[in-house]
Amino acid sequence: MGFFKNILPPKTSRWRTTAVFLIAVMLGFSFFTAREAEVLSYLSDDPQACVNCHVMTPVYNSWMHSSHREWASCNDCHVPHNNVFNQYYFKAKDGLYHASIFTLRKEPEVIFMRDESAAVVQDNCLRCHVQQVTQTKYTGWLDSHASNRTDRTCWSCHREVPHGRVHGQSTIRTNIAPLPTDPTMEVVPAWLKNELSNTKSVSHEK
Amino acid sequence: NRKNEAKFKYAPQVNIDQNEPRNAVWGKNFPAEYQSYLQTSDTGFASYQGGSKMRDMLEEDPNLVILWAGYGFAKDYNQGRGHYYSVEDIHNTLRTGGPTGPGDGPMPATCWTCKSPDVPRLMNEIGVAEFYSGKWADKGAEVVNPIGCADCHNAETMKLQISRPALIEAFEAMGEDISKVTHQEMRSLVCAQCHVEYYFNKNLPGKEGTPYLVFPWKDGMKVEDMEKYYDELGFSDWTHALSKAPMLKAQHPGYETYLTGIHADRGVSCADCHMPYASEGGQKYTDHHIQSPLNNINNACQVCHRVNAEQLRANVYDRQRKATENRLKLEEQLVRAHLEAKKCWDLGATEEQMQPILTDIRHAQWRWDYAAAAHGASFHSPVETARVIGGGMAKAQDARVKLARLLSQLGFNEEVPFPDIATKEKAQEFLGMDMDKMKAEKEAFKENLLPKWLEEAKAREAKMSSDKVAEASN
Amino acid sequence: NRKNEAKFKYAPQVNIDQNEPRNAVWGKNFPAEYQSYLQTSDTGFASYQGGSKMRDMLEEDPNLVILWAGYGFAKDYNQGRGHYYSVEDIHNTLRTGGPTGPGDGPMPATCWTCKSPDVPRLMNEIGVAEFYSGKWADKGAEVVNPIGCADCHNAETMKLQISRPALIEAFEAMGEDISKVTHQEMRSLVCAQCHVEYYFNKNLPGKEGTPYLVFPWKDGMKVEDMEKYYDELGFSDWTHALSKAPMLKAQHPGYETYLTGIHADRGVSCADCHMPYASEGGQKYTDHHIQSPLNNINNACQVCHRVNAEQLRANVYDRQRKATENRLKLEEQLVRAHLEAKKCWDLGATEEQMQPILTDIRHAQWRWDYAAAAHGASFHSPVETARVIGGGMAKAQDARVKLARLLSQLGFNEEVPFPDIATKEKAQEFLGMDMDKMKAEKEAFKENLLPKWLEEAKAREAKMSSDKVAEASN
Ligand code: HEC
Ligand code: HEC
Ligand code: HEC
Ligand code: HEC
Ligand code: HEC
Ligand code: HEC
Ligand code: HEC
Ligand code: HEC
Ligand code: HEC
Ligand code: HEC
Ligand code: HEC
Ligand code: HEC
Ligand code: HEC
Ligand code: HEC
Ligand SMILES: [Ca+2]
Ligand SMILES: [Ca+2]
Repeated sequence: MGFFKNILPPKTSRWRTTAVFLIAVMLGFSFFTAREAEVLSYLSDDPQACVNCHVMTPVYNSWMHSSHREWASCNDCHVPHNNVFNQYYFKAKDGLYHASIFTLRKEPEVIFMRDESAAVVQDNCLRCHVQQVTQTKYTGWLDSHASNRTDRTCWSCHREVPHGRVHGQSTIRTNIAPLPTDPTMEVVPAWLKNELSNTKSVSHEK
Repeated sequence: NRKNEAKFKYAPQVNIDQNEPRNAVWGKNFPAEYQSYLQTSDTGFASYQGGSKMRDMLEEDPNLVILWAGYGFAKDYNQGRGHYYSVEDIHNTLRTGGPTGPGDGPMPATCWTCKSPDVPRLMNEIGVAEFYSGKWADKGAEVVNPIGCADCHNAETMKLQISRPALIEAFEAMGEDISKVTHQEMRSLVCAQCHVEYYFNKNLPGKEGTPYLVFPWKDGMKVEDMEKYYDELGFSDWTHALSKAPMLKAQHPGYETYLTGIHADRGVSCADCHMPYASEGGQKYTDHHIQSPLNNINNACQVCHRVNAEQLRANVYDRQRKATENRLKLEEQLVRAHLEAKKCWDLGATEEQMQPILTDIRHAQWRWDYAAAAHGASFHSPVETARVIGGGMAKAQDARVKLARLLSQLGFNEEVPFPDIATKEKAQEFLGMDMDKMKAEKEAFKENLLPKWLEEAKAREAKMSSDKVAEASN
Repeated sequence: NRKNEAKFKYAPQVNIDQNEPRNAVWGKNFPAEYQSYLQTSDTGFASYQGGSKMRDMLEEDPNLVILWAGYGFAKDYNQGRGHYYSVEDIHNTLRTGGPTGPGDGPMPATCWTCKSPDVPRLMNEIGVAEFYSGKWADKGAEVVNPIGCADCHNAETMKLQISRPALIEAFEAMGEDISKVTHQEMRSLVCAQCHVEYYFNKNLPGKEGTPYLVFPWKDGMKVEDMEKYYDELGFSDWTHALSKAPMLKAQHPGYETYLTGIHADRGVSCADCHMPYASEGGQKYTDHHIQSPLNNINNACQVCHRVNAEQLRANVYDRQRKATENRLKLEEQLVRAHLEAKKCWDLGATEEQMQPILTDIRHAQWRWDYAAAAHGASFHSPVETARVIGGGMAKAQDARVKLARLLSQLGFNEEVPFPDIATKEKAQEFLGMDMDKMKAEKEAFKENLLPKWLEEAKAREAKMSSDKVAEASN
């Protein structure tokens, strides 16, 4: 209780009730935020975790249509892979940041990566492609070779990898993307199922 | 829960008639679009040369008064502002004069064409040629709602549609069928109903005497194509008060110049920049606050350009400044040419001597106006704009070299003095324009005739009901 | 460890000295780069206005002969081709004449500066000012290897580096430090050693009499900035044979104009388009086949622009055509101005009467040349190119209106007849140039002096050994 002693006004103060109330509100808000935005989903590596937020739908959809879909998930690019601690720390930090923005409805129409995120992505491009973008034989004896090849964001040339040319909240007509929270979709509509099972039973009868 | 917001629920509140000119009625069904539309009433933004602020172009650049000597634009010309003001501004401009009643005033009814959704309503009710007939003042009580929904939308499906015959006829003249265009093209073509060069043809077979609205695209949309079109028609908008040249006025060839730019080349439409999507709580809608995209760079540009807003703004200003620099040079050359031609007439030049010179002046100023009149062109298509200005300079040079020779021949071998036209007032005075009289007439119109128009319209609209959906679809 | 493996597997074959001018020697260590470099010898590609083909500019546009009357460029001028030909082409051009031995010929040694990696070697051996001294023929035996590795690379680290003093001095003059630039900027600055406007200053303090190579950037790189610089210096490249105007020649201000374009604005460097990555065995290397990117749209453009190659090519041609259209108009105006000025002199005009006119001509043609001389500019920076051409037209108009008045005053009030200059030959004949003599002198040079130079060089290089690494790092 030492902790509360330090942050709460003395029992005698009129402020104490107010402060207790405010702390309760703050905690409540945090839980709300966390739940509302499914912050825990950040700890998953499943891209579907990202589309929990509809603001991630455009980037999800563009990724879905890119050649990287088969090779790299969101976290392969957007989360550091240099060590495990950093990976989860970054995820949690980002998750909370995105969640608060989302809950506050402060997301801009067109989202840009922050500088730290850009650095993470650049590292990840290299993680997979370093053999292709540098010449193995030169890295051995030309000191600046690797930095010459990597000191510029890859997407300044590969402008459409992987999210395409057009960015922004409204770049897709509908907000339809599979949400992990959605019940499994009905692949065969009920009327058709009915129809088919009827036919089946009919043919059986024959 | 915010996720549910994303599920679009559309429950129409009212049944809308295609001839419904009142935007507020449409707004009941489409509140997000209507609310954003209403923002075109904002006049708070000014950029280097545009924005929603009222900008007196004659004050900012008094050369224009001389270039348009003898024509309405020398009286009053402002940089356009939001669609919300389309009717108010045509009431206020000195160009429409101070009519005292039907049949009075300098302008034809055709002037209303691009100012209101009352126009398709009226055309529907009385016929197209009938709409174009008569004076501007004749239809003042009919046209009162500012540009809005019925100008661009089908009331039943909300699909984009063309409400103005001139555009459809222009496509026909080019041998194209406007009903075959793509949806993406429609996102520009609705604008091309108005943001285009036009003229009034009084000699259309079967419609002689009616100033029929025509877009001069039959031979193409380039500056040379339209010039050829007008030359072959022997058309001129007015005769210049100083040089007596048979002049052409280019009116905002916005769509035509846009088509020559890189954005059109890559399929970017007017609406992409001037009506970008916005979202509110996961609900996407088209931002109907049509305005300078520089007041909305995040949505309008950064969707495609991943660079910071200040850099994009600088790109735009840079192109505009470069166009302005040479445009102003061309203006000075043209002002001088008009003055020099006047001097020739004063010294007794003959029609025959003047004719080739006046043709050069006509062609030079046509190029200048084509490049200047669409305020967006220096960004929409900076390279074409520069090409056209260069072409104008070459014509102006032809004119002025000939003028120098003719002046010498007439005994005047020196520079024609340049008058003091440092302000709009000085330039108008130089031309002997009686501005006080025009302003007084305008005031009288606003006190006497205008209130009557508005009252009459109010009474008419009160009789139009907007059916509640519940009642209609019982 | 793969890195060590790589080190072991790919040891350099030879030790390269910084002053090694022979590209083949560098090629032993860097075969992919060298092989692609060798392809600059290909002359099979022609685009609308560029490509690696030999194109006789005077033949394609005989106006040029008149514009450069009295100057070397009126003798012979080709559109540049691959770096592989830099030495061969300067041997062949009639501009360098037919020297018979040291001290002979029209050109100074400074002309070698941008033609070979022998240049940094020589500067290193004898000193910069000493390199610039004397006649072009004096150093013919020293400069024999075409543009190559040592021009752009540090031999030990292969880092990009600046080998030409003029660029470093130009940065100093602007108050900037070239050693502080980023790696990305270096990818353009290595080109800016040569693809820039320059002049020979014979009055540098301490170096009087030496035609020292200077880039006129002290007041900025815009056309107006450099003009001011030259005007204040009272510099002129030559006096025009017809008009007697003190002329400026703009030489390929490629880097300067590129900087004003959108690609530079977005950080795209020369190497991005002219030396895009290629891959070999799944690994990227820099394509050293420097050429028109239109011969390699796939790698040069499409990594950034995901539109089809034909559309990109059309974008480039469209900008080039629009620039050409107005450039040709300006050329005609300038040709006329020169002819009209000559007529004035013929009719007895005084220096005082001519002086303002000649200044206008100087400034107009300077603008024309600035826009025309860098063959890439109409794509690299189409808006600036158009602005500059427009500025030139305005100056030409000033000149020609004054000329018309002066001609009348001198009793000649009509159009000065335009000579038949439909071909290069006719234009040169009109100027009374003895082309046969020049060609004969060139042939004599190629038969007598040139073989001696090449022999001497061969003997010298035979003595230079290229150390095998194994031996060197024993
Ligand atoms: C192959 C690497 C890669 C993968 C996989 C990837 N991204 Fe990205 N992401 C990038 C790059 C590169 C950018 C920067 C794009 C730019 O600025 O042009 C970016 C930008 C973003 C942005 C900023 C908004 C924008 O439009 O630029 C968001 C949000 C984002 N990614 C989310 C995701 C999500 C969610 C996924 C998975 C569904 C994902 N990314 C998969 C590389 C990747
Ligand atoms: C709680 C909703 C939500 C979820 C879930 C979510 N995001 Fe975001 N994300 C946002 C919002 C809101 C922003 C805009 C932040 C801003 O620009 O102010 C954003 C921005 C970003 C950005 C650009 C800003 C930056 O941090 O550089 C990236 C990259 C990104 N998200 C990646 C991801 C990835 C990868 C996942 C899945 C692991 C994910 N997001 C899941 C809401 C979410
Ligand atoms: C997890 C590994 C991984 C990461 C991270 C990654 N890539 Fe890739 N990338 C691949 C693989 C595997 C392929 C081959 C895909 C194929 O052939 O379809 C590929 C293909 C490519 C290609 C060629 C095909 C195309 O789509 O154009 C480019 C270019 C590319 N990547 C660039 C990038 C860039 C830029 C980044 C960082 C923003 C990045 N990659 C991040 C694994 C990755
Ligand atoms: C690529 C984006 C883009 C496209 C496409 C585009 N515009 Fe513009 N437009 C601009 C910009 C930027 C300006 C300059 C605004 C300023 O100066 O403040 C502008 C200016 C204008 C202006 C003057 C604005 C003012 O402030 O008064 C009008 C009118 C206009 N455009 C109409 C159109 C029409 C009509 C089309 C299609 C035919 C179109 N635009 C296509 C970006 C665009
Ligand atoms: C083909 C459509 C069209 C026709 C016909 C038309 N206008 Fe316009 N008008 C426009 C457009 C588009 C603008 C906005 C121009 C801009 O970008 O500034 C405009 C702007 C205006 C303005 C506000 C700016 C200013 O110039 O002061 C007035 C007033 C105006 N028009 C009056 C008239 C009059 C009077 C006529 C008849 C002679 C007329 N219009 C005919 C399309 C048209
Ligand atoms: C019915 C005719 C009409 C149509 C359709 C039309 N405009 Fe306009 N537009 C005008 C007129 C008239 C004005 C000037 C209003 C004024 O100044 O009073 C104007 C003004 C503008 C302005 C200047 C606004 C400002 O704040 O300065 C822009 C931008 C513009 N229009 C773009 C568009 C675009 C984009 C479209 C199509 C999506 C379009 N317009 C459709 C007639 C029209
Ligand atoms: C100057 C032309 C113009 C005017 C005026 C106009 N709209 Fe639109 N509207 C558009 C365009 C362009 C779109 C985008 C259509 C598309 O791409 O499908 C649009 C889309 C819409 C949509 C479809 C949903 C959306 O937001 O994309 C609705 C609903 C709508 N408008 C309602 C209205 C209402 C209500 C008004 C009057 C207050 C109005 N519009 C006035 C041009 C216009
Ligand atoms: C829908 C996509 C889209 C939108 C929206 C858009 N652009 Fe572009 N822009 C392009 C494309 C595509 C190009 C051609 C070059 C390329 O392929 O990247 C381009 C080219 C440009 C250029 C270079 C052309 C030139 O004149 O030098 C500038 C500058 C530019 N855009 C600025 C803007 C500005 C400012 C806005 C907002 C008012 C804007 N763009 C909106 C797609 C777009
Ligand atoms: C965005 C791509 C791009 C950049 C950056 C660029 N260029 Fe170019 N360059 C071109 C294109 C395209 C042409 C036109 C080729 C043609 O006409 O065949 C060209 C033409 C040229 C030419 C004439 C080619 C010929 O065929 O003779 C030269 C020389 C040149 N560029 C040098 C440079 C230099 C030096 C730089 C940097 C200062 C530079 N370029 C930057 C694309 C580029
Ligand atoms: C500052 C560097 C520089 C200097 C100094 C220089 N040049 Fe060049 N030279 C170039 C460049 C760059 C080109 C390629 C021009 C192009 O794009 O076509 C060139 C091209 C040439 C060509 C081939 C095309 C043609 O014009 O026929 C010749 C020959 C030539 N130069 C001769 C000379 C002579 C003679 C001199 C001395 C008066 C000289 N150069 C001084 C840089 C230079
Ligand atoms: C040492 C001087 C020098 C340097 C450094 C230099 N150039 Fe050149 N460049 C020339 C000369 C000289 C020519 C003309 C050669 C000829 O015509 O014989 C030329 C020709 C060219 C051409 C025309 C090729 C063709 O096929 O028509 C291009 C393109 C070009 N250079 C681009 C570049 C680029 C890009 C760089 C930097 C990466 C560069 N140059 C660096 C001197 C140089
Ligand atoms: C006109 C300038 C120029 C000339 C000449 C030149 N290079 Fe390069 N070279 C470059 C540029 C620019 C790069 C890219 C450097 C970077 O971005 O780090 C480069 C890169 C290289 C690299 C690094 C690996 C790679 O492929 O990116 C090697 C090795 C190389 N050059 C070898 C040579 C050799 C060998 C020659 C002579 C045959 C030569 N260069 C001539 C400009 C030049
Ligand atoms: C200066 C422009 C530029 C930059 C920066 C750049 N690339 Fe590339 N990249 C290219 C070009 C051009 C190619 C096409 C080479 C080819 O196919 O021959 C390419 C090809 C590739 C390929 C496909 C290689 C193959 O073998 O097919 C991959 C993967 C790639 N780049 C990844 C990257 C990554 C990762 C980065 C960041 C370190 C990067 N690129 C930075 C221009 C660039
Ligand atoms: C490293 C990336 C890169 C390369 C390589 C590149 N571009 Fe661009 N280009 C851009 C950017 C960035 C813009 C500015 C517009 C934008 O933001 O998309 C642009 C703009 C343009 C424009 C519009 C500008 C104008 O003048 O209207 C054209 C056309 C264009 N590029 C053609 C080309 C061609 C052709 C090539 C190859 C010779 C090329 N580009 C190479 C990145 C590149
Ligand atoms: Ca405006
Ligand atoms: Ca060439």
